[in-house]
Amino acid sequence: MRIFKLLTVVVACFALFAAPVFAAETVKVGALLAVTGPASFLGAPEAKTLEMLVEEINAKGGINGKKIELIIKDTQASPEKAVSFAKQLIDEEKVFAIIGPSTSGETMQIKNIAEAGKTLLLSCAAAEVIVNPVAKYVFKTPQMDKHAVIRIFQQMKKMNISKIGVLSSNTGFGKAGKEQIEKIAPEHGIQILVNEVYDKAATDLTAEVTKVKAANVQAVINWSIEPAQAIVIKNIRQIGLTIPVFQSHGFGNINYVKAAGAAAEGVIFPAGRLLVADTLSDKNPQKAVLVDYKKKYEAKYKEDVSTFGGHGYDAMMILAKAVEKAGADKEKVRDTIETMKGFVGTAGVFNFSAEDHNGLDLNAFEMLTVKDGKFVVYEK
Amino acid sequence: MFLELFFQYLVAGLTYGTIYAIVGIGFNIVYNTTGIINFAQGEFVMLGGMIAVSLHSLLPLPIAIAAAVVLTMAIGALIEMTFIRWLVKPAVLRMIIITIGISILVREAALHLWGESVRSLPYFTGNEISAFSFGGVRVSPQVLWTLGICSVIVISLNLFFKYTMLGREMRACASNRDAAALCGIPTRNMVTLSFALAAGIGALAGAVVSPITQTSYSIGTGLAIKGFTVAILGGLGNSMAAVAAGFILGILESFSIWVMPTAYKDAIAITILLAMLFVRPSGLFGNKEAFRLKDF
Amino acid sequence: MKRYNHILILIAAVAGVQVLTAVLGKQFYLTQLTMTAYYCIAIVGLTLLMGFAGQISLGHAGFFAIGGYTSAVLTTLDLSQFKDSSIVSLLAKLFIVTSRQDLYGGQVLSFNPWAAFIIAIGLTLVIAYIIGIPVLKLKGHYLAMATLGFGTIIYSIVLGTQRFGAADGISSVPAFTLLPGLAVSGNTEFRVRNYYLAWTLVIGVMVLLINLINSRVGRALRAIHGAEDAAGAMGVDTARFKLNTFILSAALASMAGVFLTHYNGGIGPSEASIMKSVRYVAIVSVGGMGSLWGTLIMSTTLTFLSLRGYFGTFDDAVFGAILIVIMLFSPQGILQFDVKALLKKLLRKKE
Amino acid sequence: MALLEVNNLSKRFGGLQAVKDVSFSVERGMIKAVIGPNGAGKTTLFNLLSGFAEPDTGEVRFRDAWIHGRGPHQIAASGISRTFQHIRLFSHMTALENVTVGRHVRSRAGFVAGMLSLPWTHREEREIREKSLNAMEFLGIAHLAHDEATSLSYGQQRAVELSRALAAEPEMLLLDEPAAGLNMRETADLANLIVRIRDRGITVLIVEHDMSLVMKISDEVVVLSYGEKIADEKPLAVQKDPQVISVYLGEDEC
Amino acid sequence: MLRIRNLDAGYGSLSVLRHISLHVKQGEIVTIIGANGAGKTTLLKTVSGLLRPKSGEVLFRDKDIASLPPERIVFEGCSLVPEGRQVFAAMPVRENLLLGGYVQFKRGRSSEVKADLERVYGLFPVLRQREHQLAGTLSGGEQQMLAIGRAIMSRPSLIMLDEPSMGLAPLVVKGIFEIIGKLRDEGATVLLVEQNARSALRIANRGYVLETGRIIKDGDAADLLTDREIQRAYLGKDLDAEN
Repeated sequence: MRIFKLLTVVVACFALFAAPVFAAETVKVGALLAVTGPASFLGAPEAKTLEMLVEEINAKGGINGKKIELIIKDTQASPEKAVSFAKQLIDEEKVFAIIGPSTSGETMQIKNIAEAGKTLLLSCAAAEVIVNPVAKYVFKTPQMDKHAVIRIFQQMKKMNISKIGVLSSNTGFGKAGKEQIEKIAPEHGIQILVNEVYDKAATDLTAEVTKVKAANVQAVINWSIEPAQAIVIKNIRQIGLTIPVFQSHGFGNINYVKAAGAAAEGVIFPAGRLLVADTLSDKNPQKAVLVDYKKKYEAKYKEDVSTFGGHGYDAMMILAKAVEKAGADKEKVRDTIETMKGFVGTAGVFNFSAEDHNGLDLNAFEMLTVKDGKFVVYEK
Repeated sequence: MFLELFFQYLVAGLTYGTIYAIVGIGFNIVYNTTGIINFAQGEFVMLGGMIAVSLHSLLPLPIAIAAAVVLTMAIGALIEMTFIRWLVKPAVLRMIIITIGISILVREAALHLWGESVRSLPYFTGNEISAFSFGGVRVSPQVLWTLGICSVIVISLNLFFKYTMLGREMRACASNRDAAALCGIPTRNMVTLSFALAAGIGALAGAVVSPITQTSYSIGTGLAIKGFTVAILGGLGNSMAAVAAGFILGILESFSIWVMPTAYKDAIAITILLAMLFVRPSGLFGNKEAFRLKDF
Repeated sequence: MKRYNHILILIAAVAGVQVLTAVLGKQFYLTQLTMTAYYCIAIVGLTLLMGFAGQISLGHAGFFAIGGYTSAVLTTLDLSQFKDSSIVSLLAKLFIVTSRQDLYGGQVLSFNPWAAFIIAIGLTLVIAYIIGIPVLKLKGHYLAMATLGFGTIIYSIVLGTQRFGAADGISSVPAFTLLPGLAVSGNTEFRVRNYYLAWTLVIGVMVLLINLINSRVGRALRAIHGAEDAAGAMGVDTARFKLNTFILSAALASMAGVFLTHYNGGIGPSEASIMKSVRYVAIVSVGGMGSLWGTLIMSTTLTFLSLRGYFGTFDDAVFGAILIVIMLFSPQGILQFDVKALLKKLLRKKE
Repeated sequence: MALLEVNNLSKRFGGLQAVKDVSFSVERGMIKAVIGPNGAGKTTLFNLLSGFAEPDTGEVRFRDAWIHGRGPHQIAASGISRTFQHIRLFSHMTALENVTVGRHVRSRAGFVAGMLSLPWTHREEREIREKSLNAMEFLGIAHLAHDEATSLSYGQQRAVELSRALAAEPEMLLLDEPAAGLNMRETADLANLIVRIRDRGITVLIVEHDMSLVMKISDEVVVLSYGEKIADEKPLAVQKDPQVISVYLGEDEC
Repeated sequence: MLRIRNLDAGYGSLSVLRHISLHVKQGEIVTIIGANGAGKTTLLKTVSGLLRPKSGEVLFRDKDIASLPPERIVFEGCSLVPEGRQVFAAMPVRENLLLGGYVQFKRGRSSEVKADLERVYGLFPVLRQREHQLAGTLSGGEQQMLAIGRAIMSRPSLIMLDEPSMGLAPLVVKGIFEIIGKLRDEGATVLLVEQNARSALRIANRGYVLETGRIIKDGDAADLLTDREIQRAYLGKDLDAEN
């Protein structure tokens, strides 16, 4: 009876894994992050940031004396895992709140689950659908794509650009941006002549940019969050397109600038101020927070800080602040967040309300550009 | 304008094609001596790029690439010796699964070693925005480098397999392991050698294309799938055919973008290729005669 | 009957686990076990194709996705604005299209999950038939490539189409009410019911497949696997048998896709990805190609552990390592794993 | 009317004319042999007859139906069974299971009936088993029924293959070099066996090298050379045919 | 030249050869006859290293080669023409032969390989005609010649042939045996495994009879040819008498 023996072993294994965890008086925070897999450039810095923050908070004695217990689940950016882990965190770990997921697709898959489980969800993904329609327990910390698009269009107006080409990657980020661009463009008198989606893992995009070139546009917007966006701008310049190139806030990672080298020069994009923290005037309300986070992160992990880690930072800090204020009561914390005003985070100044579970406005974005391989504020 | 566009798409297709072709060749080398489709071939490309980038911070570019190639060859040989050498007549599917396992392990090791960020070597000549212009059609110098190195690889491989004793020995192993052993050929070493060779070519490719494609721990899988497709479509065992099939796939993809939404690029290219495969089941350029004589 | 002995053990195990979790107060395990069950259906179906008909398919996630996506699209498609068109009102009369309330209180007029399920399976059958005829003429690596290509096409379509939610996939898929009081839904209060439902399906599929492999058809399939031309010479219509098996296993994958999508309340493009297909093939291999039970055990174990997230960021690495270890030391699958023989072999080598 | 009639059959592989304009017929109840030097096209001819290759031109009529261009399974269903030059048993199956596959054409349970395990399929299975065991008994290998087929000795494997072909209760049996790899003693046994098979009313067409076997049992012999038929006569006449001797037999054989 | 003592061999747990002892002297043709499944091919596989013996020793020129891999054994000068020819099907005839010369090449005598090639072409003129044809497209007889030619290319001091007549037409078989005779005349030592006992014994000096893994008889070929028991079992002399 080989099968029977094996079954016994398997069951025994399960029992072992299932050993109960007796937690002390802690605040359990779950995190669903794409630490590995195709969206690891989002999830990995987010996870690192959360670990750093929790360590710091706990070292200070926790929030109101309660330590934070952080449970990070690596979803590898696949929705079915996000679903499974979300249920696990809610039903089983009975977490206080969930931070993440990193991608919009995953967030949308578990939005209902968090809602049904009455568990706070602080998403680190960008898409507007996450908070529109508003779900009672679902918040998000990254800026609105809508606002980024508006900032870009406003800039275009200044530059007298009306005919554009749009490229976006086939990820949730790309999709969300593309939809906003399509929706908002007419209001700003912008005409989209080419609108193409490329593969997130593309290795060369000469053909795609050739299509843009053929359409005789005045500017290009590229909306993506993966490394391929560095390839896009290289290819644009290589085939001799000299028109202005706009990127999304997904460009907020100095690695992409390094990868694109000379091609990154002059790219215009909206972003949070984290990337230009050092150059901000001391009057800027965000400066202290940004510099502090940047310094700590870069000292601890010996790598450049990125805006994505910042989304994790904001989520954790908002949660911590609300818990500090309202105590470890889910409902009260939720209400506190919903009414939180003037919270200074890396992405901007958050002003939540019952209708707005993002709390950021147009001002969260600054138009940046790349000069000599560095991010600087775009001034024109 | 039409002609210019045509050639610009063609250039794009050639760029894609070279990358696919060079991976496809690696598949063929291992297949030729062992009958194994080595799905870890994409990982060799990744390792070549990653190691070269890492070494480049210490060494000049050509030396860094050479060292990366040698190191990857050693890794390839090591993988063969650890996982494959001692298996007695393994079934095809078993080998496919083992190489998939190896590819996953290598990828995960790379993730934990290098992290998730992308890197790339500098352009060999010029920089990210330089390009040669041929009557309005613009080509990045790195594309020419890649094309050139790909041709050198293909030509030297062909010469190697056709005219050197070692190449002939490797082909003999591919044709009939036992018979090769009975001719006094150390068959196991040939297999190790073929893994090292495939790894070396993959690594060289990985280093050369990295300025174009960039490289990160996860780049191998996608390339392996494309390389496998190309190797099969060309007709397994024929490196020249893999190159041709690579260009066909690249050009199909690029021209499909011209007329269709780019999101369906893969679907269109693969559909056309499958249709070709159904018409010619031995691959586009597979020698029908040799195909019949081979034992699958 | 002897052939059902293992089924009895499985039934006992399914009930036992449920009772155990209830006693221990750890019923949350049932969530992942339910999801696991659906993946098992797809994988067991693939075992029939690979282990018995001897045909590899590196595109099976494609069929899973066809099922899941078709059902998801049809049940979330809001037809309210076409309410008055004659087709929609006819469909509504036939209960193919029904009205329901969505999460935010709005009325949605969309396909009845039953109708969507039937359409999904029907579509899968048609696609599998059309694809199967040319693809199954290929052999070995060429067959692997062609099925891989099929998978790529499906993935590319899913990912590139707005209607399918592109990269985000489709969420807010409603529950699938099979019978009054029995709905496929991720809702916690239905957890135990769904667990039994899912595993009943697995058991049902196992019974059908065990019957099949012990029948004339199963014998013919094994004959095809053993020596295809000899099977042909014995009167086995090899092309038709391979095709039917392909279609059957595609339908099982598709069915799994439909159910899991309703259970999870959504589906994403990663379900259609090549890596998913590769994972299915790998599980079938390590379970032992010719063993439905081996693959069932392997897929239950691996999928469950993965869905529980036990290996954290090493999930893929552990999976890869398991593949290698089993294929190196026990190529006939986990059930044939013989520790004693292995030790003996290792010891002898040292001498 | 002859049981099998072959008219002007031709097949070309690339540059090689494997079978050229071959015609012959096989009467019901006879043993007919096809001989010829290696590469003469015997195996190709066999493959054409059993549906493994499609003829370029020419016709094959079996009983009342044209069977050229049909698939192997259709030809098998019409009542022709064959064996292979290199034994092709189904691996990982017992000898009995191998033989039961031979009953495939005489049974009908399909996917649905199989999955549902309908009662009549059990009756059918019983019958399949009985008839298969009968076939094995006829060849004297019933005691090997539960051994793994591919682990049997060479001669036993030949017997399993033959009983598999017989289990289909064919009207005609095609034997492709059945004596290859047998010693003289075993060959003699085989000769007896083929005669016994014929006596059961099964027409036999045999491709063979072993002249002693061919001459002893066959009623008529077709000689092929380079794809063409050069003789179609009684064995004794063939032995004396100067053309046959020059291309095939050699001067002093036996 | 070759001396086998108490050799046991088989596949996995299956034992095929039991306590085989035999020897081959310089310059003679020794044949091993026996029914199918008696273990003849296993014996040659074991000697040539394709199969590892379970116990016993294989001395080739007084050196124990029992544990060497096949490629080393070829270097020792012991070459096998395997059953079923096993030519490199997808390679041309000439390359097949050159690969046979690999051993010479490695011994540093690549200059002699050309001459050896000529010698093989001399023995088998048909191979010269088909020099550039893919080996797999040759007829069975031609492939057998190629396989023998390939083995000769390594300048073996002992050449082992496994069923050279299998599946060949009588006329071709005759040709093959003529060539084996020619090899002997040129001074080669031959170990021949044959189904076709009569032809084999006619050409051989001595013979061994193998039955179910054991040697049951040995002696001069001429004696074996007239041995009544052997005649009955392997030569089919009483074929007609029985019926």
